[in-house]
Amino acid sequence: GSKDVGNNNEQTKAPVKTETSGKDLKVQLGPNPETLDPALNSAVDGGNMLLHAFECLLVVDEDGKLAPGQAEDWDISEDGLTWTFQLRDGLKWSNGEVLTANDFVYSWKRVCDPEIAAPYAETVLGMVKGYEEAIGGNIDALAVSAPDDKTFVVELNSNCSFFGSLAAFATLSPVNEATVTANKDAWAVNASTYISNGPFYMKEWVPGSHIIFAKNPNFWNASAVKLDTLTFLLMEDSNASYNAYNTGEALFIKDVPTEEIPSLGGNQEFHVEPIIGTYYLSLNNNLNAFKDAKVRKALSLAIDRNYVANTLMQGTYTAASNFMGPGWSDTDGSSFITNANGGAPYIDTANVDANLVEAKKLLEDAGYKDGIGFPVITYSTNDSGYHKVVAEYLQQAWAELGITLEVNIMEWASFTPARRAGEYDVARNGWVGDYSDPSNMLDLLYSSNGNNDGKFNNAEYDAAMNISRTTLDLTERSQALHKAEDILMSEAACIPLAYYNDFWLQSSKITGSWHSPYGYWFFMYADVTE
Amino acid sequence: MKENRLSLQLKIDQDAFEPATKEEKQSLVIMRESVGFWRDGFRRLAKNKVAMASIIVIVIIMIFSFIVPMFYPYTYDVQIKGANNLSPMQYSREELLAIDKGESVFPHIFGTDKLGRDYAIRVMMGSRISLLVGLIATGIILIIGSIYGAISAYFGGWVDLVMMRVVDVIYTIPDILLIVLLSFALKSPLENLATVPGFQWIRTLGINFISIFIVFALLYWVGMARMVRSQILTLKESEYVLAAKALGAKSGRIIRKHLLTNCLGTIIVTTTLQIPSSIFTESFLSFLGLGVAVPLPSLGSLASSAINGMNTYPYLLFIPAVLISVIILSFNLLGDGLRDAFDPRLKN
Amino acid sequence: MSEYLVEIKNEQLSFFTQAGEVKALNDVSFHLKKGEVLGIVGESGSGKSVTAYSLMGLTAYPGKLIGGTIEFNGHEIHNISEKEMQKIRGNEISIIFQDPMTSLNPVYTIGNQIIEVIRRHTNKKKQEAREYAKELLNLVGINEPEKRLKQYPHELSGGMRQRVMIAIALACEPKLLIADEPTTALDVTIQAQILDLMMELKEKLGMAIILITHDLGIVASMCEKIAVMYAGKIVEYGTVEDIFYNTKHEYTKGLLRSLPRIDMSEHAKLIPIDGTPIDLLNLPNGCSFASRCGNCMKICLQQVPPVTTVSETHFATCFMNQKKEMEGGSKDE
Amino acid sequence: MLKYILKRVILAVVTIWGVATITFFLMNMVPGGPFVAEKSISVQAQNALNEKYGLDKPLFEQYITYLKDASHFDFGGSLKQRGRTVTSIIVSKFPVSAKVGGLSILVSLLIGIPLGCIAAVRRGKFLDHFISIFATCGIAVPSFVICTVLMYLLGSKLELLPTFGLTSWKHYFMPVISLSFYPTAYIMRLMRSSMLDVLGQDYIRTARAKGLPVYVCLFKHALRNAVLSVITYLGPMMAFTMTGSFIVEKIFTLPGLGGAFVSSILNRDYTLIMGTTIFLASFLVIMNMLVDIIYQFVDPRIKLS
Amino acid sequence: MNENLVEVENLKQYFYAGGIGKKAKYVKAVDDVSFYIRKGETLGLVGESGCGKTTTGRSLLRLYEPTAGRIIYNNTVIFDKEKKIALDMMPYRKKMQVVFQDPYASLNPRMTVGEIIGEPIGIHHLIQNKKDRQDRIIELLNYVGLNTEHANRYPHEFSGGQRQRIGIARALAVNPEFIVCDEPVSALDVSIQAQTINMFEDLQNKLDLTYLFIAHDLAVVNHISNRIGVMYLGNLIELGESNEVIKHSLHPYTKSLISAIPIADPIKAKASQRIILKGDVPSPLNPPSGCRFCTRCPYATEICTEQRPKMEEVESEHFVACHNISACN
Ligand SMILES: Nc1ncnc2c1ncn2[C@@H]1O[C@H](COP(=O)(O)OP(=O)(O)OP(=O)(O)O)[C@@H](O)[C@H]1O
Ligand SMILES: Nc1ncnc2c1ncn2[C@@H]1O[C@H](COP(=O)(O)OP(=O)(O)OP(=O)(O)O)[C@@H](O)[C@H]1O
Ligand SMILES: [Mg+2]
Ligand SMILES: [Mg+2]
Repeated sequence: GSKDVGNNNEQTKAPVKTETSGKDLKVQLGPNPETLDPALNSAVDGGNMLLHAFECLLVVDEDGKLAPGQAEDWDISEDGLTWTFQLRDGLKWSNGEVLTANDFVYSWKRVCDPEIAAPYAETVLGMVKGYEEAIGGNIDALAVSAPDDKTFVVELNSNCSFFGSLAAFATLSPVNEATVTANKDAWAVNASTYISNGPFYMKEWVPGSHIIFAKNPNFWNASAVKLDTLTFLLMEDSNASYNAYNTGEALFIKDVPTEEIPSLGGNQEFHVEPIIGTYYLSLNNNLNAFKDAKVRKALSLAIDRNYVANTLMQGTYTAASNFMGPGWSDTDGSSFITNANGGAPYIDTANVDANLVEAKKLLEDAGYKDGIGFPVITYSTNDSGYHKVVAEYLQQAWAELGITLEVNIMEWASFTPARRAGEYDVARNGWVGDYSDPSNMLDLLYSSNGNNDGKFNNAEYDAAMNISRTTLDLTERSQALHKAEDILMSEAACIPLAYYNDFWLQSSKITGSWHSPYGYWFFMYADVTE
Repeated sequence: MKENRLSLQLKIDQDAFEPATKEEKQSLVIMRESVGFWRDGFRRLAKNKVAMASIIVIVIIMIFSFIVPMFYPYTYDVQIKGANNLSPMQYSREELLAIDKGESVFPHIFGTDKLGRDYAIRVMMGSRISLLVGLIATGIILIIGSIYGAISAYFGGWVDLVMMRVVDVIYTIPDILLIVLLSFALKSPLENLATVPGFQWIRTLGINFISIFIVFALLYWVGMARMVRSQILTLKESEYVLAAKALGAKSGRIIRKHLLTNCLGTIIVTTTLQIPSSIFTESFLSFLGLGVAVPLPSLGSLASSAINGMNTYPYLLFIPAVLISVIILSFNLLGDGLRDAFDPRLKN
Repeated sequence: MSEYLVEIKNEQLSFFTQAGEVKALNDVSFHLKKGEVLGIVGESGSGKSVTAYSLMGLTAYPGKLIGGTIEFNGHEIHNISEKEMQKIRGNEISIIFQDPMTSLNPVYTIGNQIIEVIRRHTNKKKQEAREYAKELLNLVGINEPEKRLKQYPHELSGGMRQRVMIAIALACEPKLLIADEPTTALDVTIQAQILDLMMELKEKLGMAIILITHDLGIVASMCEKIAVMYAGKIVEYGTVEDIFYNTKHEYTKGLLRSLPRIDMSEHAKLIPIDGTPIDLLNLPNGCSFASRCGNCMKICLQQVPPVTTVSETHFATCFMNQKKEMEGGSKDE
Repeated sequence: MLKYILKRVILAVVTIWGVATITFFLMNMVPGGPFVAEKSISVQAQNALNEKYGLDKPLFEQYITYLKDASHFDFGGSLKQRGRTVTSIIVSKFPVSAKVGGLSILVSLLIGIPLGCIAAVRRGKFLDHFISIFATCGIAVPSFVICTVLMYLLGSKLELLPTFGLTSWKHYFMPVISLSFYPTAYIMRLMRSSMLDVLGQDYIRTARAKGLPVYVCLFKHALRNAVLSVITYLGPMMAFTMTGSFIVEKIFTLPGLGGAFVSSILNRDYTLIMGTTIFLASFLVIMNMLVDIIYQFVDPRIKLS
Repeated sequence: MNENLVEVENLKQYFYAGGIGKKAKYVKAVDDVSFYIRKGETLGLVGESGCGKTTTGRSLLRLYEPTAGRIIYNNTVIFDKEKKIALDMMPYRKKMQVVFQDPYASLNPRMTVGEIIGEPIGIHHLIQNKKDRQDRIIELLNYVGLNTEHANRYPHEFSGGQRQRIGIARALAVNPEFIVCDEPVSALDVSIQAQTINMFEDLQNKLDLTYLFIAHDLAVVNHISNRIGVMYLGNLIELGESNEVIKHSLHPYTKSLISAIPIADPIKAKASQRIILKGDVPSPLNPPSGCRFCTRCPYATEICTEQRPKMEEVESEHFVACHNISACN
């Protein structure tokens, strides 16, 4: 087997001395964020940094549950359409100014401002009354209001059981009107104008190098913040971050070089935790060969998911038997996956040989015995992480069906639009949930959804999804959602491959931090012990 | 004194003072063996130990990348389940069982990669691809660059000014931009072409692979063109060119027969030095994910994908990296040797 | 010790090139008194320059002295250390090269290059050296020396540059001036100016000169002694009169016959020397000139002709002398 | 002189205009755009952004607008890093690349020139072979290999040097070493061959015949002439080295221009692509011009006209 | 008696040397030169380096496009700037040929001697048959005293004299009537010069050639030419029968030129009185106004600096351009 490189030895070496006095935690969460404007951010890395600079109305706590944030308390009306948030006393901005409910009104409306063009506007505010009008330019139409300085009211169009999660979403962080209007877009790039309300404020941002966040003394819970500074190292290369970790220059790194993972097995500092998301393959349903569900199913069954997840992806993913993985919550708060398909997995991932036999039979039924007559198909993907390895595996796996697969490695910026435009046969795809409601992911295959890259179009599926949107009955909603997944899986509308996990290296010196299944790390109450 | 010497002389046969015949005189004039430019150069090259060693290295690498794979028990694209990430000379569990049963299993000399493919054969195929890229791309560069440079220099004046501006612009345009564009712009025409009977090979090589050549062809000839131009600018002033003009030779003939042939020495050297830089560029493209199509490996793509596992599997990086360096080094040294052998200035 | 300023005995020098040993000098001997002007003429590649450079200890890279001795002013050049030699060069022996276009460093001013040599060999201060440099330029007939000192070589004409070279060579009033084809690259009228200047300066400074050229006309008017070289050998050596009026070597004779002369009124056909110059890589056993000699004899093909002393000052290496002697007995005496 | 510079400037502007034009149209031909994301943004947002940055106008109109703005040195704001202007990005990143690159060039000159000279003077001897082989190796090893090996050995294994950033003098070592490898080797080779060339010139023979000591011949007469060829190479070399290397910056996490340029292309950050391209092109052109002017001072034969 | 084969009238050849518009500078390499060459004769052209001898020869062959003037070949005007006549030179390339000064630079080092000599045959499609072509090449080699085995060798294997022969053979390949010999012997060793000069003479007799023989060595020119032209700074200053020009030269420049030639005879050399000119040849970029020689002329008067002297026939067939002929003589 592979040799143990001896990370333990390395960790005992003295870390490189840092010149900052006080407690500093250096972490690597990703490369330079494109923006740190809450409204503009759409990246997980950026969201993660925002979590530390801003605090929303609600927050996600250590157990993944919603907890009071800037709002001390919140109320939902009977019909579920009016949400009232009660702010804490004495809230302040990092520059000492007082923060009121009006700041939230301003910030939320700003998200709808077409001038701002916030990418997440629809996701987080689409259900709020007046959203359509607001996004058209009349932002004051958005039904958010501040009856007094400490009360913030939102009116919804329809019942939205998960609106609480959205209220904790970084996009809806409050921003300081004075500094934003004074500096326009540029407010978010200079530490001096970057006024925030969270546990930390920005002290320095050297693009491409590092961001230093310092403890915000004006934060309501500042006493619980133990770090003096939190530094984000903006490394792009996973080797660089790995080296920084090994030399002690970083105590936490998110980008672990994938090839090094086997040697990290059994290392206490190497963590793998699930997040809500699935790695799947989109099949271009407009392609004649893919019109037959049998073909799609055959392709799906020919894949050894355990091999992919455990061997090729080195256990950083989990083999997917369903489309909706663990972590999604059913309407009653229980786990969606345990209720799916009567509790049984849709695909028996353990039974590889039987699956392959079935796949061959399905393909034969579809008229392509041993793949004869099946056109050469192309698999499109960009080259990062395990994408290329998966592609090469698929070539081999589908070759067993007699299907020739060509791999088209594309550059990321071209890949995404090509996939969206349907210019592919089979494409790598994936989704990480923004919140744990299953609709967040099942919507992907709704015929008119913008992210429906496979152009899957099934009337029954759409009907089920429509029910889930309108009904106020939680059981009915749950049934509709499960029915949708049933259809999706039996039709093999797409091919789920593996569930996402987050994996990272974290020094045991860090205490009090946690990781959420949405892919975020929380360091605000963390401490570094020597 | 004088008497003495004379008396010595007098002892010599009187016949010695007979006039010598023409033939006898002519026998003294030994003309050296005729050596053409090429023979002369290659002879000098043969004496250059470093250059000869590089040739040998290149030949060995060529054998390993073009001939050995034909007999090798593994192929570059077959993934052996269970044999993932083997270290050099290690066997997988199944293979060990087979050995126990008395079957002979060819060892994985360089181990296997993540997908369970034999790394040795991948490295061989990788060198094949890299060499092919180097050689073909250089060929294209050679043709375009030398013709462009020659025309620009020969006609001079406005033609030269405009043509050199174009070179300047191409030289200053960032390559990556063009590479990204071209690999896309070329995709669909090439795909269409690949369906035409007789052009199926395009698919086998991969469309990326073909577009790499076209990218090279459009981008990297400028260096060659500049070099040829400067050479021809001086050559065209030489009297034999004027002599050819006086004989009535047309421009085309002068460029072909007199100018380009006299640049050949420099062109060969530049070409030899261009091969490594093409290989180098291909590895950079692989670094950006724009290299050859999987599962075909190139040395560049092998090395760049191994960089991520440097601490755990250093040999996956070092084998292709060392091979790239050795290939580049050999071609460079060969280029140096060729320059020494063919540079007219060193001629005595 | 010696009455001679320069005395070269049996010098043998070869260049060890890739193609083989180039025997550039084969047994060269001559001597030169103080204040004398010696002309060395001969074919291209016959070793004129190599002889001169070896005298200065400046033999080029693959060249090596194999045999013989070179004495300058009573010192054996070979025994002098490089340091000592550097003091002699430019000071006691100076040289003017053939090509004034390439012999001056293009990136330094004329002044810089003259002053450099003055300061190297004298104790003059910078300012004094500058004044002296101006004097020198005046001496070699360059007007406006102040301005010229600040100019770069490429700003001067060929004749002017050659004058600068002469100024550099004369800076330390050397005992011996070697002029290696000093006018070949120049026009006739400029050549006349330069030669005139050299003679004038020689009278003034009383140095010995070795004048290397392949123009018999130049040696005829300038030199007292002449050495004719062919294929790395001195084939004839004598006073001007000896060489021109009492020629004892077939090559010299051929050379004199073959030249068109402006003073010849009759339009007679030229009598050329046949054949091509010799290849020093493959020296024949016998006389090197044999293959081109009109009077070549069988013995010439087999044996190297001995040195025949015609008179005190006149030597030649040609079997024709022996033949004559055999036929006419001691007529010459 | 002034006239010459004017002429060169005009030619340079033409070249840069050509580069800008080609880049502009090429960039717009490449599939993808600045606002693509894994999760699609709403149509309204997309339209709003396009309108905000004028991307909804016909391409030619965009081109004219861009040229107009660019002629006032207004290169717009980055499309991706909203809130930052292209100028501010270049201004903040270029110094990093320039510092590392400049140091590398200094190092390569300081090592390359003397070693090249030594090799030439000791031609055919052991030292010559040694230096020549070293120089060829320097050219042969790809920079990503050098970087990773340095990182692995000095940074990770021996922990002698910090592995990222540029906060102290120690941080400069690895990037500078990696960056100067190639130019050093190249200069060495260049210097060796031109020195050999110069040493065979007549004026060196003259210098020796003047009785000058060997070191004066070498350092005064030969070196200055031999260095000329290095100077010609210096222009493009400075331009390429000082504008940053993508690989080195990525591996050592340096916030330099090379990385910014590559990522601007990969991100389709149109304004930043244009800005950096024009900057790189101008820098190259200016460096070449500068070198030509310097050349004139070193070599009096060259008259700029 | 003799018909004129070549006539050159008011030939000017300026080379652009930078500057724009009114400030444009030109090297006036050849400035208003007229002469004629009779069929079968040799006209020698002498002068100092850079005086425009080569340029005259090349413009005459239209290897450069003349700035002004008229060229007549065998009674056909092949070029006339004013009348805008510029005939296609292709047919004339077969009749007018050139031999260059530098035997090293004028042969393509990558071609064998056979290929070099065969090139004009190919260009003009003179011989189609391969065998005949080979025979012709051998014939040409024999003309110039080389032998068959030399055909497969490369120029660098030959000595200077032999190379010059190859150059001549190439020129002869098209059976020319007229050859411009541009200093064909000045790069050769003295011992070889006589061979080459003799060969030129032999070939002239054998093939009935007409030569324009350029050299800066007056002795050589005198030996080979019927008539001599002396050039100074782009102007022809004296033209006449060889003996006339050498023995009874009229122009002060010609005189000093002749006197400056070293004589290979110690007694005569010491007896001769040299006229040594002062100063250098001015640059052709800004030649002196008036007589070009006035800056160095010992007899220069005011008129010389102001007015350019015209060529005048002072004696029969002896032309001189000088204001003060009487004073000089
Ligand atoms: N550096 C060198 N390497 C090899 N051979 C050399 C070298 N220098 C001179 N020779 C050879 O030595 C011989 C004599 O050369 P030298 O320069 O003395 O001739 P020369 O008589 O001065 O001729 P020229 O009249 O052309 O100057 C020549 O055959 C030449 O090939
Ligand atoms: N192609 C050209 N472009 C510019 N100037 C030229 C060109 N050819 C010749 N000249 C210039 O024209 C003048 C006459 O040159 P030409 O070669 O005709 O002189 P020449 O008499 O043949 O000299 P030489 O004896 O050195 O061969 C010179 O000043 C030369 O610099
Ligand atoms: Mg010589
Ligand atoms: Mg000429």
